[in-house]
Amino acid sequence: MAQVHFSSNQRRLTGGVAQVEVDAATVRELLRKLEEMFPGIGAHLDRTSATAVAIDGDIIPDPMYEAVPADAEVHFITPLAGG
Amino acid sequence: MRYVAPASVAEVVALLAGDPDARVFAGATDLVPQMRAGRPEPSVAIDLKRISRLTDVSLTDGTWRIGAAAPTADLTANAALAADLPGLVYAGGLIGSDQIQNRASLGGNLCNASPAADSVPSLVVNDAQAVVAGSGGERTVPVIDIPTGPGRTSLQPGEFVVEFLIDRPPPSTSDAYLRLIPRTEMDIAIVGAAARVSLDGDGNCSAAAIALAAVAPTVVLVPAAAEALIGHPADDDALAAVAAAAAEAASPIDDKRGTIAYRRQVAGVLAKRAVLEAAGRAGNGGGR
Amino acid sequence: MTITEQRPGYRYVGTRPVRHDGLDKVVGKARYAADLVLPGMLYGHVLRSPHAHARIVAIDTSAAEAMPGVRAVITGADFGDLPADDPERNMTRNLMARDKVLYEGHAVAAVAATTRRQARDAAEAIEVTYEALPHTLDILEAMEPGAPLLHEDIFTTGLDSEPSEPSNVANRTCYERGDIEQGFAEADVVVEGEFVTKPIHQGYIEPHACVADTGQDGKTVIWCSSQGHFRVRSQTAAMLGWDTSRIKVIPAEIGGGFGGKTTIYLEPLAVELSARAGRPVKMVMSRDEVFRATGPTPGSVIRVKLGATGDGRITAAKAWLAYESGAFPGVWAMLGCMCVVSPYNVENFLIEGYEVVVNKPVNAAYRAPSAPMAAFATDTLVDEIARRLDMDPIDLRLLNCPNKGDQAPYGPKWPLIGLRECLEAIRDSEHYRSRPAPGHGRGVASGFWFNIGEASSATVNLNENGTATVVTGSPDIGGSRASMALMAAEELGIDVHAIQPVVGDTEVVGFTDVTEGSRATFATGMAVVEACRDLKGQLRGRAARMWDCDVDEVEWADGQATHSGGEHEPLALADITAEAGRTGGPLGATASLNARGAGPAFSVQVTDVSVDEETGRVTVERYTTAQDAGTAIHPDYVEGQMQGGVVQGIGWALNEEYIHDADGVMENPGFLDYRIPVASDLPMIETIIVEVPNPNHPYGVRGVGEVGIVPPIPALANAIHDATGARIRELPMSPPRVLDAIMSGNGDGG
Amino acid sequence: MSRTHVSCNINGDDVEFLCDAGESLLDALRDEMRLMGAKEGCGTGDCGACSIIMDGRLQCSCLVFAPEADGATIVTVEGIADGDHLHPLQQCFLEGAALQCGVCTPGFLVAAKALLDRNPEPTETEVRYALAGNLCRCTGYDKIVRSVLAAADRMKEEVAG
Repeated sequence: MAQVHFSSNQRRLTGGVAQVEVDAATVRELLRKLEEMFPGIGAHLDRTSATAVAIDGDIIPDPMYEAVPADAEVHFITPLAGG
Repeated sequence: MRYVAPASVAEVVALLAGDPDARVFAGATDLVPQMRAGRPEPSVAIDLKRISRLTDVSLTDGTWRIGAAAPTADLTANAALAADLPGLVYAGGLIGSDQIQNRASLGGNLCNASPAADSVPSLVVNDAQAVVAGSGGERTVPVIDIPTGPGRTSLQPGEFVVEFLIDRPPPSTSDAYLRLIPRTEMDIAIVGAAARVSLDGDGNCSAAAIALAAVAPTVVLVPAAAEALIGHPADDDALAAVAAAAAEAASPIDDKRGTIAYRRQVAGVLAKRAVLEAAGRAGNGGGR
Repeated sequence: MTITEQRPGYRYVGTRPVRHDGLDKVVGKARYAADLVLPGMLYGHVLRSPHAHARIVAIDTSAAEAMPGVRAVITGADFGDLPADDPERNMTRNLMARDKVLYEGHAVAAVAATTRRQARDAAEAIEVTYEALPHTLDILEAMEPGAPLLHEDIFTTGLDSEPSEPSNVANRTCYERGDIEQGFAEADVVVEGEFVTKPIHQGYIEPHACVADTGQDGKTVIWCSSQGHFRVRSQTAAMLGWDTSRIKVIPAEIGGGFGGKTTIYLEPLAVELSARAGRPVKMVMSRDEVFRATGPTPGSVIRVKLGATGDGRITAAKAWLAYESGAFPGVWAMLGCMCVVSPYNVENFLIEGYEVVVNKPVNAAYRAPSAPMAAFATDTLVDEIARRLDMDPIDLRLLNCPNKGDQAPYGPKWPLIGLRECLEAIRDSEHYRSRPAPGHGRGVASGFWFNIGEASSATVNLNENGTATVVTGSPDIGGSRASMALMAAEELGIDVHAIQPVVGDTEVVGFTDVTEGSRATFATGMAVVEACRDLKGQLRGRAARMWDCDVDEVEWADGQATHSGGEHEPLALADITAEAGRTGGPLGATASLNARGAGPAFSVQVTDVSVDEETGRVTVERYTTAQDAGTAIHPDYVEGQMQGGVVQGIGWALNEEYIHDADGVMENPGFLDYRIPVASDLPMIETIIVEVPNPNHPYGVRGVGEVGIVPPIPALANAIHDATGARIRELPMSPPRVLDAIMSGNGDGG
Repeated sequence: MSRTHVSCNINGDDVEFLCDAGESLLDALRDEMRLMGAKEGCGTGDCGACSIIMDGRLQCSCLVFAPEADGATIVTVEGIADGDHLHPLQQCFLEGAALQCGVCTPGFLVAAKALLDRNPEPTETEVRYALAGNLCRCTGYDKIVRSVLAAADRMKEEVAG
């Protein structure tokens, strides 16, 4: 089960829930299951231009098809820019 | 725009007389940036650098003659001039980079009429005279009378500065110039201060002149600072009086480079330090 | 000096060869975009808004079109408008105003003519009728209800309830953990302050430039100065409404970027002018245009409050950050939130950030974007805690230093990071162990930057003489070609100068993201290594054919094939390439990848300053920087990145700032009054390369390009405080501001 | 408007070109002579990227009106090397990694040459002040200053040797 953590902004869509466990093989599946749990969050997180995923600390932009290892720690974060 | 490089003062006079939009230049270090910023081009740009009288630096009969178009690098390289007028030469060496100093001139620095011009306070404290040529012939004017406001001078249409005359300073006399800029180079002075000090045998100031840059529409001579000094050694009390007089004489503006309060404060500090430096050199005999 | 943690010995990696592109650059032959001349080429010129905010009522180009030499005139009406949700919409509206101008310098029209002068004169002859609108320049004022609105369609996101009215606040970001009240309750020392910074320009010496040649076949070729030519292609296509396959972008040498050349300004205009004129068009910005119309990094207002126990453990952090993004919103406040306390383990924090639009040029990335302002606040206050507790500032930072597995404030757990090693490197440095000279003040600060991976491609071709050509898609802004060659040399076992590293155009190399986020040597280097490893497999196969043996009997090491049974004399790479035609044809390999596992970067710096207490002038007397490079592939250029970042930070700290007058007109759009550091302002910048290898890169590389700019501002502020007792919380720390702080006795709070 | 005819010597070659009177020498070098080594970084004499040596004087070619060059002897970065033999400054810049993006490099090399021509043994401080008119945003100047000092040493050895 992946441990999914929500930031303060995201918690407004989870009714204040900070962390859930989800069984999902890919980020796409994870988003689908999160949407079932917290209607509306899928659209919020699915905007790939607005959200990247950190899986076990590795920040991945545009992560839709990314595999989610069992017991992974997942954070949805701002995609980074750099100079 | 046309470009001409006359070989004589007379040719320049004739060119200027026939065309109010003609303009003389030496290094163009102000002219080119002004043109790029959108100022109208002159009809004719008259290059003064091919007239030897305008670029020569010489000492004759106790008077230095400095061509108005001589690059300030030539002043820095002139050891005899630097010994006599170290403050003026140092000021010339502060104008921009080495690249700029190979073009910029005292004449340009004066006639561009920036209140922040680095060399002007030093010309003023050394009582420099400008030889001005025009269709009526040549006249000699104290440098302090030339700038009348930012970008404005007392030169009449058709006139230009040919050279500067500065008497060699007497013994036990020297000058100094200091400026405050945020970086170490390449900036316009937030404040500048020039001092010239003569010492008598007892180490008291027998004559003094203090002038400030960038604290008023034109260079400011501060007689009160000189008076505070004369008859005293350059000690803490006298220097404090100099600083107070300089701050008092400053009537600066707030702008992108500094505030009124800052400029007043620093005018005093720099005046004090310039006096100290000039007096130190004068105490070592000045340039002689 | 290099401090190395458990890294293997390498033959080429870590050496300092002369860079491959160096010779052209020292003899004046390197070709930058402005150096290109094509037959029949026209010159383009942009007309820019004199107003900070105005409605465009009408544009009359007829007089300009009738002028001598003019071949094309374009305005915003000549480009399609993108849908509101298109991510490139704001970019297109920045390149050419529609309806409204949003800042002084906003492009309104452009002209192509036979000479530069004709183009400029014609642009000035375009008559634009404006209706001036109230403008807003100040970040806090712009956040107020009733402030002049830049956009009718910005409704703040991230608030607890959806706002009903538009505003200048694009979004609110929040990061929260633990119990902040409890955290402050546990604290014995609480410090807080408000920190203010101005917009800062990247200040690359080469102005933006491009040449576009649009043919009758409807295709165009663009030569340009950019950190990412694939993005130039996609953004140009977006603005023109073209398919990307019509656009070929050839990267010229780039004269500095630092983030400022990660987006575009001129290219679609040049393409459109070229299409209309049927001739190539060159566009080169003046320095004035660079300042007025290209992206600075945001100004900011940041309020931070920190609590710590008596033994120095930070128990709570509260941060409020507002970043001004210029005329269109960016991601700057979000990035600031993610960086503001990251060099510290803090159990309880509340961080909120606001992205605010104002009537100034649209911001672009600048070297570790948003982190330096945040570090200014936090690391100044950490210094204050150290003084209150009479603790060594390095010891305090070591006590609160995150390690692998600790949770970063922005969410994920830290991978292997080198902050502790950087702190120890400074603590143990000769600089830190020696006392400051009399009258000098000393300051310390640390900084964090993420570093990023993204997509990269590389093709490596072996030539018949045993040399190699390495083609990548990463524009080289600081010596990355030499690093690519070093990694290829290490893999293939041939001399680094037998390798020619090349930056390929959009049609010769696979897609590669922008050179940004300190990613080129990390990510593109990874692609180079992968292609080289593919080639090594091929080389073993060819050797097996030459020896008529099983490929499993061939080993590859030190640039040659050896037979495991010892039955054949080893074959050097050149022996195999010479026979390539007979053993299966040319040898080449390509790798394209999304680079994962960029290693976070940390830097710790110490500086000594002297302050003229009568004038407020600060002199940087000594400076030492330690930075975790993972592995330094080419130490010269790692040091160069470290030193360059530090000096940019020094300029930002002491003298640089955008100055606007009350009408929103920039007052210092030139290098005379926008004061970047000159050589005589500085001491040598001593470097300590710390190497804590990144386990996710074949050679342990972390990016080194950005983090060096983060610590200088607080390091200098702390040093000025040490020298004078004055705490400065507003930039720049220019002589007037420093003198004011000294004279008004601004010390530590409390 | 008729154009001005200019004859001068650039990097040892006697050349002629036509220019507008108000054109900068920098533009003339680049547009008329196709010598692209000198760069425009500011156009106002503040950055030094366009540095040249004209009649022995280091100048910003952006501040020189092209007609001023008539009769002059000009050295640009393209003329610093002795044929295929690099100037010690060029060699030391390469070996000392004194360049990153390279766009300021021509100006630095020309300015450093002017310095060493007049002062063969400069101190670090003298190098820093002599190069203050040349802006570099990449390097922080450290490796540039070291490379100029190294070149001075090397030139001294060459003279001694």
